[in-house]
Amino acid sequence: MNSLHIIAKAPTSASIAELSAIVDEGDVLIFIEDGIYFARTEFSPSSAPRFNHLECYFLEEDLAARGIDILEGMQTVDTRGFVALSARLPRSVSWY
Amino acid sequence: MNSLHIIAKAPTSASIAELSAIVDEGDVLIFIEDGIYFARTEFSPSSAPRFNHLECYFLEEDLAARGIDILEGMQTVDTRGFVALSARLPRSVSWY
Amino acid sequence: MDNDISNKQTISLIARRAPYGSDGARQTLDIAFAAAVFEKSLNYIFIGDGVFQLVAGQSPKVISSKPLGAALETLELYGISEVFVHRDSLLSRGLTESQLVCRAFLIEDCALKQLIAESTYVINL
Amino acid sequence: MDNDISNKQTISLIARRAPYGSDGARQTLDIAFAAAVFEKSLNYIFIGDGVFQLVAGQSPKVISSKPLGAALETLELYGISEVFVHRDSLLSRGLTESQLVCRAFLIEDCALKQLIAESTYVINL
Amino acid sequence: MTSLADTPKAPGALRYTLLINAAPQSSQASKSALRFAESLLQMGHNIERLFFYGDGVLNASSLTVMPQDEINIPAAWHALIEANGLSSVVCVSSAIRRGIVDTAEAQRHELYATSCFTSSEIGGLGQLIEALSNSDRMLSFG
Amino acid sequence: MTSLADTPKAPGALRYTLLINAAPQSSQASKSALRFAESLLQMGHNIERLFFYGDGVLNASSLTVMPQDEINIPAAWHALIEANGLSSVVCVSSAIRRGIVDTAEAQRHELYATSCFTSSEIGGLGQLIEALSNSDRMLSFG
Repeated sequence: MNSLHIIAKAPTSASIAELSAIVDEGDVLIFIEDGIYFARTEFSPSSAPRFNHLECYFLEEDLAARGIDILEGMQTVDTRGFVALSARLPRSVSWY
Repeated sequence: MNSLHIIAKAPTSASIAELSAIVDEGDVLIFIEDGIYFARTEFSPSSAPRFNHLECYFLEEDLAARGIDILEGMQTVDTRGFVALSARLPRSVSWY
Repeated sequence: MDNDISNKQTISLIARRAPYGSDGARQTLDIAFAAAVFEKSLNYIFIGDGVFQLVAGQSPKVISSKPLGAALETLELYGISEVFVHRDSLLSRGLTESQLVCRAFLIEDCALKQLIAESTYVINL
Repeated sequence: MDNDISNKQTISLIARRAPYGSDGARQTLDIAFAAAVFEKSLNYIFIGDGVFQLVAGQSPKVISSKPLGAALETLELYGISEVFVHRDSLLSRGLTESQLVCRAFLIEDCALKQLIAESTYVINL
Repeated sequence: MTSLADTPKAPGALRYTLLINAAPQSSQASKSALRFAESLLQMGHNIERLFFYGDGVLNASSLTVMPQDEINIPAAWHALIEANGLSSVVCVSSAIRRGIVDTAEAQRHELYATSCFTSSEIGGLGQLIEALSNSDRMLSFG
Repeated sequence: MTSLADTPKAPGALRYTLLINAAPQSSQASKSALRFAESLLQMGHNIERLFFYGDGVLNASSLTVMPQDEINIPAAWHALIEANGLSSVVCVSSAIRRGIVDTAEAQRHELYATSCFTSSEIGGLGQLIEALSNSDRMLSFG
């Protein structure tokens, strides 16, 4: 059964090596708080994409707070959508 | 005039990119707290050395606490030695 | 009954912080002990800098901290035997199995993903 | 006199945390304002994730936080004009100078090292 | 332990345990958790228990004072807990180490002040494990 | 402001300001700072001021309770400050947000408890800047 990964820290501080070791095919990722800066690295065309073959969401409130735009093809949810994701997936893994 | 850099976080969490941008030739580095794990990466023979051309010290109390041995050629100081370094260099930059 | 439900649940603890520098390692250990008292099925997974928690020969008295390695040595006494160490994390830090304070299963990414997929809850402080 | 001494001192503030996620960005800003009141000579250096503090169009009301970008816009009113942005940090995050809330000098590593070397104190929260 | 049958359950509603692991001022996590909890309840889910751990115990500090234009997170938690009759537990060993004490703890340790909102109970990690036994989901914020 | 001449100075002795930016339980930084401060004084240097900022204000919490076999860091700071007559300032805006209040702040905000050791003064960031003017070195721990 797949997991919802909640990534709350910027790409520079979250340990990407550990994330890669644990995130599985079919898992869902939601980027919240400083995690939304992943929109500027992992998913940007210039850098090697790591998670964009997975179902990924960016939390709208945190994007707006930081003035960060998403690139074409990125999906967003608000907090209610976040709740819905947590209900859909049988478990969550928080990264902070 | 050179600086004393006090590195208190593990190589995985301290942003090495920023450290490199700021550490200057002739600067002195002291690794304390989780910073002493730099003894296992930056300075180990297998990885590319980044700072071992500089004057570097590992805090003895923090090495002992963590059961981490230093490699040949590494220098250590105790807290009094740390104080002496801070007095010798005109300024310090803390990394945490 | 509740007991049936409890017993069906498995909690995976991901220990990925170095000891002493922050409180995270100790917090995870305390949850492990509490879960053991409630006879929960438990996976204790050491990964990333968390593998440093298991290094033998820690003497944190000099920094006024309580020894973590010594506490981890006693896990088996509390019935916690599902202790896993992420092999890549260990090797990339220049450590070997013989330097660890307790017995642990060395695992690769695929086995790790499997453990997570079979867990009811994952606590990753 | 003290005033002479104060005026000879230069404080460099290194802002390297993203805004909102943690308290660091705000703490550094508050020190900048306090130093300005005391007419200290100040270098305000944005580097690493700290460059995100300067991004225009922040609306943190939705997350119950006070706007940081708007506060940084007012630095010049407080007489803080020595604002520096580490060029590599900006570019590697896909940002350009035109997206910033205030005027800032783009600097390379060598100029940055020079600023630090000429500082009396460096505050790097 | 509370029997499962005791918890009211709307169709499709799930029971959540939320673990809050960061201080309100130092990290955005408390605010995220608070907004998540509010949305959960609005959407008809149940909160089995809020568990405040580590620096998270500062979310129960009744001595917190905020400037007028900033949200007082501990007061907001207190209001949410009271309005919805939630179970909220503050980990005792984290709490006393951080100066969060209720009347009982203050008396035990001969302190002359209390600093914990009465809407939260000071308790042990067993209450986290117990809550997990009775939950469908656990999310942590830190 | 204190005149420089007021500070006693041994030959080679320097005046230090220490900025403490982390909570005692959550990070090792407070312990490092405390050991550093003790060594400084033993070696004949002077401490111009301790300044507790951000989560560091929890180092002044008088309500902290530790198990018998663990060090009570706020109590250790309190003892060091009293024994050496040090100047210790807790940043007011960090403090009230984290429930660290002295008698004056408690009265101002109608709280019924105080939580700050009397050996520290609750003050503003100006007192950090002032201390820097009178110091030779500043080290921060967080």
